[in-house]
Amino acid sequence: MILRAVFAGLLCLGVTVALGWAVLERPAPVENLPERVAAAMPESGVEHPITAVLLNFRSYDTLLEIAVLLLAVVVALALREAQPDRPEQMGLDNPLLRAVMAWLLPLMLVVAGFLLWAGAHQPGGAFQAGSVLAAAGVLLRLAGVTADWLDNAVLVRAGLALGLLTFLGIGMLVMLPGVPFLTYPAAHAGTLILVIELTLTLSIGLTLLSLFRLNPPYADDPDDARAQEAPKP
Amino acid sequence: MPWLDLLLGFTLCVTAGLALIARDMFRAVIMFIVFGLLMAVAWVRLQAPDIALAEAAIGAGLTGVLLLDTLGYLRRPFGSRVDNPEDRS
Amino acid sequence: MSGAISGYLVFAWSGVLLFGLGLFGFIAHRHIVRRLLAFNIMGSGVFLVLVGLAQDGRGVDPVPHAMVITGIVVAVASTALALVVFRRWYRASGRTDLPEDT
Amino acid sequence: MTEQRHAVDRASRVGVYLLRLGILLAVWWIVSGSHSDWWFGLPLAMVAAALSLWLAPPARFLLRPHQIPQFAGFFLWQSLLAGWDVAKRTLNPALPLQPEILRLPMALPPGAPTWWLMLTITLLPGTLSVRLNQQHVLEVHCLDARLDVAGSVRDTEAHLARLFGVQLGPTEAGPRQ
Amino acid sequence: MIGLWSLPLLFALPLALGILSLLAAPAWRPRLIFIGLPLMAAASLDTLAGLVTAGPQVYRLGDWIAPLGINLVVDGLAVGMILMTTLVTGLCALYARVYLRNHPTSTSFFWPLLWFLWTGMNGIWLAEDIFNLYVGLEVMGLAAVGMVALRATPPALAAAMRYLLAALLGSLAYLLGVALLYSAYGTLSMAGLQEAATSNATTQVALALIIVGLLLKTALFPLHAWLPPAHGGALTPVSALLSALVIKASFYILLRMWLMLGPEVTPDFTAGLLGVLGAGAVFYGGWMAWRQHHLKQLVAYSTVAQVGYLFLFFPLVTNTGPEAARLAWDGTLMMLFAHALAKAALFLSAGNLILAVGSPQISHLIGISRFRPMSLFSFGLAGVSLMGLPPSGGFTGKWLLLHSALLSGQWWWLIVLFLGGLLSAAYIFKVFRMSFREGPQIDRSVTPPLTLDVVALLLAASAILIGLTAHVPLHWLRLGMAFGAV
Amino acid sequence: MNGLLETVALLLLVTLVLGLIRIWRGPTIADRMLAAQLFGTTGVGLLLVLAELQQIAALRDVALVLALLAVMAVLAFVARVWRRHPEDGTEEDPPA
Amino acid sequence: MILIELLQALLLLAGVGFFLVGTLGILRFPDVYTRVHALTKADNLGLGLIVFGLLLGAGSVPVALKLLLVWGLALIASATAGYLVARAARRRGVRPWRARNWENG
Repeated sequence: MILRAVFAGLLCLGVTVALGWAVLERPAPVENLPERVAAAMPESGVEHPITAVLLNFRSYDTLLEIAVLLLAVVVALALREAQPDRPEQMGLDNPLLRAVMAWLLPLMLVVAGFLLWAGAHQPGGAFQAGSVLAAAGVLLRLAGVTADWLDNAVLVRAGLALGLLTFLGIGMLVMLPGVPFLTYPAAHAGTLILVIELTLTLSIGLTLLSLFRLNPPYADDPDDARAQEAPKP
Repeated sequence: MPWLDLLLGFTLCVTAGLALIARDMFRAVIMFIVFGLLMAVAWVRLQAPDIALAEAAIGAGLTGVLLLDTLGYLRRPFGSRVDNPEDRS
Repeated sequence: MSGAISGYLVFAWSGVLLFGLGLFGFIAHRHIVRRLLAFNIMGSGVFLVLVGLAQDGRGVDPVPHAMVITGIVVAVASTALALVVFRRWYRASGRTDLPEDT
Repeated sequence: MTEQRHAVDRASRVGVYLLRLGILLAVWWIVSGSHSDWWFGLPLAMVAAALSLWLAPPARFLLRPHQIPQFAGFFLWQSLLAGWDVAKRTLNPALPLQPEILRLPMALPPGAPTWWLMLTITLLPGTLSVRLNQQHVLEVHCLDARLDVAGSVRDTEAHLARLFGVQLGPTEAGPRQ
Repeated sequence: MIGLWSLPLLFALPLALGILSLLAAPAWRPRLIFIGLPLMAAASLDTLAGLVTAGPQVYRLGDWIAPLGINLVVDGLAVGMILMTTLVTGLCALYARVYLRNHPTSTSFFWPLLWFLWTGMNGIWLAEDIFNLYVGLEVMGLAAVGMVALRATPPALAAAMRYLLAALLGSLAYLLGVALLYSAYGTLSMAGLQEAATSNATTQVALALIIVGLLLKTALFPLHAWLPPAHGGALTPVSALLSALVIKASFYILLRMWLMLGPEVTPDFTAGLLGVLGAGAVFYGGWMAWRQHHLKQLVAYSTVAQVGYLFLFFPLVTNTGPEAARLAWDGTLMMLFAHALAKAALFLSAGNLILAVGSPQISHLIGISRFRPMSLFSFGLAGVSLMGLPPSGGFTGKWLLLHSALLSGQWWWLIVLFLGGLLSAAYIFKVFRMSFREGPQIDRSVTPPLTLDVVALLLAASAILIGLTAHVPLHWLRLGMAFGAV
Repeated sequence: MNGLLETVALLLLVTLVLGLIRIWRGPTIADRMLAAQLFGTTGVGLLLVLAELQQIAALRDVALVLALLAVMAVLAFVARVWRRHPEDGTEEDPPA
Repeated sequence: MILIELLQALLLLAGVGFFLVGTLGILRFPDVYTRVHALTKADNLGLGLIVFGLLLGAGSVPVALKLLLVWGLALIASATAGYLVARAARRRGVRPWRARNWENG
């Protein structure tokens, strides 16, 4: 154990020193990518450079990234089916908490929508909006609110797949005039990106939520659900 | 000198170090959540509000909850010897 | 390297240190959740290096920003997947580390 | 008969929905700033309002708008006092604390007014709501039992009663320790 | 422009099929291969036709020019890997369709994972952008981890966990290298980097990180610990896919990185060090394989050993004559292809043998030669290629490497080639000796479905065939920029 | 003005560092969680100040998101971590 | 104008002061319940003062309202969090700390 720590320490020291050396000796780059991005912005269909990079210039990366996210859920689904679980453990069913959630969650929805909408011209975008959406779902579960439609496997899977399928479909459809994959026509780029982002937001939100849900939960603590607000003897 | 950035960078390293050396799992996870929060601030200092948004929602939010949930799953007697400092003596 | 250290470079250096620390944790620890923490810290270090170095002396660059967002998504997906597998493993074996790691 | 009631219910639901929609649209306007797009905000707020209706069906209690400024003033002043109180205690080397848990029967009707009370007193000087039991008795942790905690809670209750336009129910006088 | 339609299909189609098979009912998931496989084969062949008629091409995704957008590169190496992936994955899919029938329905998630894996691999073969390669690696890596975990038994979960940790560490090291390269050169495109890169500390550290990260994912000798449990413990078709293709992906990236930057910017000893590690892998892997008692563990350790041969490439192309370098290139790729086919065949036939005797222990194979001659024949045929006996692909590869070593004066690699062959022979014959021994009568040998045997035989036969007709693929593989120096 | 804002930001960061002590010392896990909650509030304040300092309006959105999610960690803690042992009903955190 | 800036400076510094006090409170106070007091009160006042300080410099109405919204959300969040922790502590039977000279126990 100590040997292992010493070894790890030496290795990390070496790596850190090497990295420091690399940082110090770094040459100044010739290529100026930010300038290229700025020059291409008018054709991108959005006004915010990061969204342009994520969903237009380098949208192929984003496509694969969403696939990674979906993959994690697929594995979680597979493992869940391999070892069926006891009923899912919900959260804390507290009336005050519920009341707070009833106000907080619509606000979160509006903020998620705002982040999605904002992505076109200021910081924000599908991923951020999706995470807020997922957080809303997680809060809902932690507050013990059940949503029946989340138990509908077909619906959930359709929701999971929606974003990626739309993205892929649009990427293929735009090829019809004979241009490469994912080449949005400049005139419609903004609309197409918005459609992609909208579906991606829903799918990312659902994906992150599923990753939380599909962890094998433990069975309900009997003492938790029933004796919520019972007076203590 | 950018004192704010220096202090932030230093705190980032300290929280990361503490998260890694903590013997109590829960302490480590809380340190990690704090680390995520500080990362969001660091992204702000790097003029990257997009990443700060993502980090605030993910690093400080969802990852933390996932880890806490896992800790609950492990159901270990987490640290904390006493609840009341009065009883400590 | 002349003149004052820019704020960006400070974070690049922090990133280097974070990567080193995370690597240490990743190798030295056996508890899987700790190793995942270390992985995430390493990842954050890499992202800081990516953005901090690219912007040092050149100003804001949107490309590494987009790359980091992609990287964060990938890191979250990996962490979540690892936790899923870890919980199954823990439930099946009652162990929090991997078998040959003693 | 039942149909009639149903219709009334529906009307009130629509009213509540529109009210919440209005609030959420205002939030959209606040959040999205100067160049907000209503074609995006309106459908979004409609969905959010529907969600809110699903989470919290129309309640019997409605805030009275004209009472809000007065309550806000009360709240701001009291939170200033609360912060000052905690600061005094923290910075005093002797740490003058005499915590106690009190049980106070609630005079406000169950539901939204009580939730507001529980959240509010947590932010007000020296009090922290801990637990509400089925007899509608609130356990309050107070920082210093020498203060008139029950009195300030009653005061807050009165303010909330005015805010919601409800009658305070009967309670036994004073804390039941 | 070649394959305007077929090229994006190479990664878009498996992605779409992956999503569809996630949506489909479990019973329908395997059936999607009857749509997918012909289409994938057609797309791959169309790409090959395009390459042969029009030469190497660059495909600009989104119609953006390289450092701004992402380019795909279609050269001989990429198309070769695509074709091999289509062949091996297609056959493994046919195998899995039958094989998984006797497994719980939860294993039907193999199908979405398979398609995602295919997406990731084709993405990697075509990528020209170093960050895109990272994302491709993650798609492939997570899909592979998921496949290992599919069995959901404790050993499978532990193996998957270990594999995941190794893969994550490897990706991070790679990504840090990418970050350093970007900070120094401001571009992510390989062509741009090749043009701009100079020998300096940043490039060297970046390349070192990238190499170490990829070595971890390739499971080269001291970093191989995750491989045997993952490959040996997974479901049989999964083992075959992982050993045949997945570890090749990180090697492939290494190869491209080396050709792009390696010799110019790294210190001279790097290539030699990689060669020595490869030699270590050949010896250690072979020795460990010989010591195994589980059949699939034996095959998995054989992968550790065989990966070592590929790393002889680095010393043989660095600072040697053009002829030696060309031979090393041909030889390494021949070894790579032969190993992919032979290892898939070996795993599948090992799986058939295990199905037949109902036990993974090698000692339980006693007398199996009389019951399952066909499985054993495939096993042997694949073994011939692994040992490097003529007329197999393994032989051709080793022969080319041998010539290259002689030509460049690095005769000591001959010892590796020779002893490695002997060790391979030792562990292959260990299995054979057991199966031909007459022990206590076994009469309850299960007969696996014919498809399983046929698929394994096809793969094994291809491993031999590729040796006989080596000049055709080798000619195609030389097309393109990848090895322009020669 | 900028000097003032920078000082304020720096002081807020110092406050955060002080809060680390409580997280480290505990002694109960609830105390650590409370300190983390404090970090959230301070972080919101810090982000708002930085939004003014760096003149990036979007930082207020970051603060907004942080404030919206502030309750999540505590809720997860209370609902999933700080609970009784289901099997034997003993407390995980026995009062000495 | 100068008056407004002065007031702004005052509010911001007071806000930071309350944050410091809240943190000190969390460090000094003896048990979970009292620490919740420190958290909910001093901190939210601190955030409130900072918000009002920034409010004076806010250029537009939506920005000002957004600042207030953030504060309101933080208020709700910490009140809820404080209540949840206190309630959980009570349900687990954590006894409140008592001063030594408090004889009414």
